Amino acid sequence: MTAEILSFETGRPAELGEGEPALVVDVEGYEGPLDLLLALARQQKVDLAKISILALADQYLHFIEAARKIRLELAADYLVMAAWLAFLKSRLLLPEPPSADGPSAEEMATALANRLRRLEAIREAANRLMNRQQLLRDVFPRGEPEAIAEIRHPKYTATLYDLLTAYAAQRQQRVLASVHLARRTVWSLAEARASLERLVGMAESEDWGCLDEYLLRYVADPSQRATVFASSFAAALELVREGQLELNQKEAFAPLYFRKGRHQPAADTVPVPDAPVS
Amino acid sequence: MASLAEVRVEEVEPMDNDSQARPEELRLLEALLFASSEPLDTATLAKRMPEGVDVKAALAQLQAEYATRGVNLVRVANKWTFRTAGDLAWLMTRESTETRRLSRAAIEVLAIIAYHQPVTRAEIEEIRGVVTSKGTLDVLLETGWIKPRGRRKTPGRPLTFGTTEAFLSQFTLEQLGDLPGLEELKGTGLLDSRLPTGFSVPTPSDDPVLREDEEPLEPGDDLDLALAPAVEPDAPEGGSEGNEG
Amino acid sequence: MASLAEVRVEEVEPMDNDSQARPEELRLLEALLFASSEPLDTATLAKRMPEGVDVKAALAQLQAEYATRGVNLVRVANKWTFRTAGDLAWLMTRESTETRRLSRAAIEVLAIIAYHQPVTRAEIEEIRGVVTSKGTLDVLLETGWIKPRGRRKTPGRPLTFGTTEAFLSQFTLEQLGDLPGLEELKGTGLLDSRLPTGFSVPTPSDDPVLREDEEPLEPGDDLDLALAPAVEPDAPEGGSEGNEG
Repeated sequence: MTAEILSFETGRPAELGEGEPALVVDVEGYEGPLDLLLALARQQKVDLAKISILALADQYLHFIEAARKIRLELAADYLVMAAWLAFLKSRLLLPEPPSADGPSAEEMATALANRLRRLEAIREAANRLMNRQQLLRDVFPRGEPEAIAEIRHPKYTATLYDLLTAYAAQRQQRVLASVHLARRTVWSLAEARASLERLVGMAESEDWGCLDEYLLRYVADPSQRATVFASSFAAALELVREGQLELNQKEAFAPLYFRKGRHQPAADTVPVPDAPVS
Repeated sequence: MASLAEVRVEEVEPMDNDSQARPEELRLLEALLFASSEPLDTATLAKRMPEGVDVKAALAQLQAEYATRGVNLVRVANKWTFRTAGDLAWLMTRESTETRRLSRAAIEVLAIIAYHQPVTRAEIEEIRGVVTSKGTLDVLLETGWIKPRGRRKTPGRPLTFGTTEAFLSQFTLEQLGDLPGLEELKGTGLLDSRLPTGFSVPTPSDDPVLREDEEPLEPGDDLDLALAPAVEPDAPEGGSEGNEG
Repeated sequence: MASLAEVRVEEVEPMDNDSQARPEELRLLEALLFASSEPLDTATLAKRMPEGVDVKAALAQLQAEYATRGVNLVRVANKWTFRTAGDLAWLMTRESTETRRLSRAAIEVLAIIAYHQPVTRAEIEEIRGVVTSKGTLDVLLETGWIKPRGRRKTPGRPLTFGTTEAFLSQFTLEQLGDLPGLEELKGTGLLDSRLPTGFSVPTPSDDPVLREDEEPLEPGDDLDLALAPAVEPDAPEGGSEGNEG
C-alpha cells in the first residue's frame, strides 16, 4: 500500500485492476484513517453530530478487513485506528462499568464525532479559501511596476576653517618645497670653494679645525651631507694645491682636519687622504 | 473605423471635463498605487501626499471610482493595491505564470494554519489525524504564505506556525478576520482544538506579538531540522499523504 | 474624517452609474494593459478581445479617459501601456539627502578656485602640484559652490572656474573679499610667518565680469568633455591624489 500511495505523490493516478473491489479502490485516495472515517460517515448521510459511531466503527473495521484480504500492508495509522475503534465498539456495547475512570464510551464517541466534524469544517474552510480570488490566478497586480526612484542628494559639508587650512597648507607646502629643493640638491664646487675660503679666512688661529664639523654646521639637512662633503673635499684639495690650506687625516675615514696654509705649496708635498701626514 | 473612434472620443470628452474637477490627490494616489506592484499602507501613502490630504477619504473615493472598472482598488493585509477585476480572470489566463498547484494535503495544512494559528505541527496532525510530511510544510513555506513564528512553551519547544502578509495578499483578504467561514467555525466551537495542553485559543491571529505560551525563535534556530523532528524521511509520511487534490 | 469619506463616496456614485454604461471592452483593455509586463500592440490586444471589438476605437477612448488621471495610457513604439502621468514624476521619486564630507583634495581645489579665480584646471594643478581628478571637480560642481565661468584665451581654450553665491552662503561670507588675505592668514597661524618674501596670496574676487583674457562660454559648450580633456581615467590621477578623506 505504501508503495502505491507514494506513486500518488508523484502525481500518477493509481491504476487498479478491473476485478478489484470498489472498497479498496477508495482507500488509496484517503488522507489517513480520519479521512477514511469521514468518507464512511458521509455514506450515513446524516449530520455528523447525530452519526452512529457504532455503525461507523463497524464500517471501518469491515473496510480494513476487506483491504487486508487483498493487500498485504496497511499504513500503521489505519491499524491503530482500527484497534481503537474495536475497543470503542466493545465499550459501547458493554454496559458502563459503575466507577469508570476517564472518559465514558459515550464521551469517547462524541469526541471522535467532533474530530470528524472539525476535519470536515476545516476542509470546507479550505475549499472556500481556495475558491477566493487568488493573486496571479484570478487577479493580477501591475505587470510592469514603475519603481520609485531613489534620488540621493548628497549634501556636502565643509567649513571655512577646512577651506583656509587646506589652502594655507597647500600653498605653504609648495612654496617651502620649491625653496629647499632649489638650494639643497647640489652644492656646486664654486659654492663649496667660496664657503671654504670664507671659513679659512675666518680661522685666525693656527690650530687644526675639523672640516666635518664645519660642514655639518653648514648643512642642516643630513640628506645633503654627501653632496656637500664631496664638493667641499674637492674644493679643499684645490685650495691645498694652491697653498691656501693644509689638510690632515690620521687614517682612512677618520675626520679631516684643516688649517690655514703657511707656505707656498710644492706639488710633491700635497697630502692625500690615503697617506696622511702627521 | 477611424471615424467611429473619433466619435467615441468626443463622447468621452464631457467626462474629461468632469475629471478636471477631480481632486488632485486622487491623481496622486492613483499614480502611486498604479505604479507599485506591492500593496501600500495608508501611512506610506500619507507620507507621499501633500500636507492636509485626507488619505482615507481619497482612497474610499478612488475605490468607488474603480469599482466597476477592469482594474479595482482593493485592500489586502490592510494595504491598498490595484488589481485586475476578479470577474476578468478568464481574460487574464495568459498572464498566469504556471500557478502552483497545491496538493490536497498542503491545502488542508494551510487552512489549519490559517484558522488555528499559532499552531504546532503536532496540533495540525491531531486535526488531520495523519502525519504531515516535511515536503508539505516545505512547499507551504516556499510559497511564503506561512512562517514559523515562535516556539510553544511545552516540552520539546515545538515551532508554532502562522500565516504571512503574502497569504492575505494571495487570497485578497484585508485581515485574518476576513477568512471565509471564520464566524461559523468559531460558533461551532470547532476551532478549539481541545488539545490536552489547553493552550489553544479559539480565535486565529496572525498578530506577530507572541502569545503567552509562545517564545521567540532564536537567531540560530535550525528551522529545517525543527520542521522534521523525529519523523522518518520516507515510509509513513508518504504513505499517509497520498493524493493531489 | 470617516463621515467626510462617506460624503465623498456618495458624491462619486453618479459617476459609477455612468461607467456602468461604459463598454465592456474598455474594462478588458484596462485589465490586460494593467497586468501585462510589457507594452502590448494593437494586434495582440485584438487577439485577446472578443470578436467584433474595435480595438483602436476602444484604445482611443481609454486614452481619452485616462488623459487627465494620475495614470495615462501611452503609446510606446506602437505599443500601448499605462504609465504614471509625466507631471507626477516628482511623486515617483523618493528624495533623500545624505551629508557627506568633502574630500581633502576637493577642499584644496575649492580653496584654490576661491582664491585664484578665475582659474583653469591646469593652473589649479600647477598650484597643487598634482593632477586633479575629474571626480573631484565633478563633486565640486555638484555642490554648486563652483561653476565654469568662461574660457581662457589661450591655446586649448581651457575653462575658467569661479565660485558661486552658494559658496558664499555655505561659508557665511558676505562677499568673496572677506576671505582672509596673507597677513590675516599669517596672523591666525595658518600660514608660516617665515615664508619667503615673494610669497603672496591673491585678493580674491568673484566679479562675474569676464577678465580680458577670458571669453564667454558658448551655449552648446560640452562642459563635461571640457572637464576631462586628455586625462587617463585611472592611474596618474588616482595615484596623485591618494590623500582623499
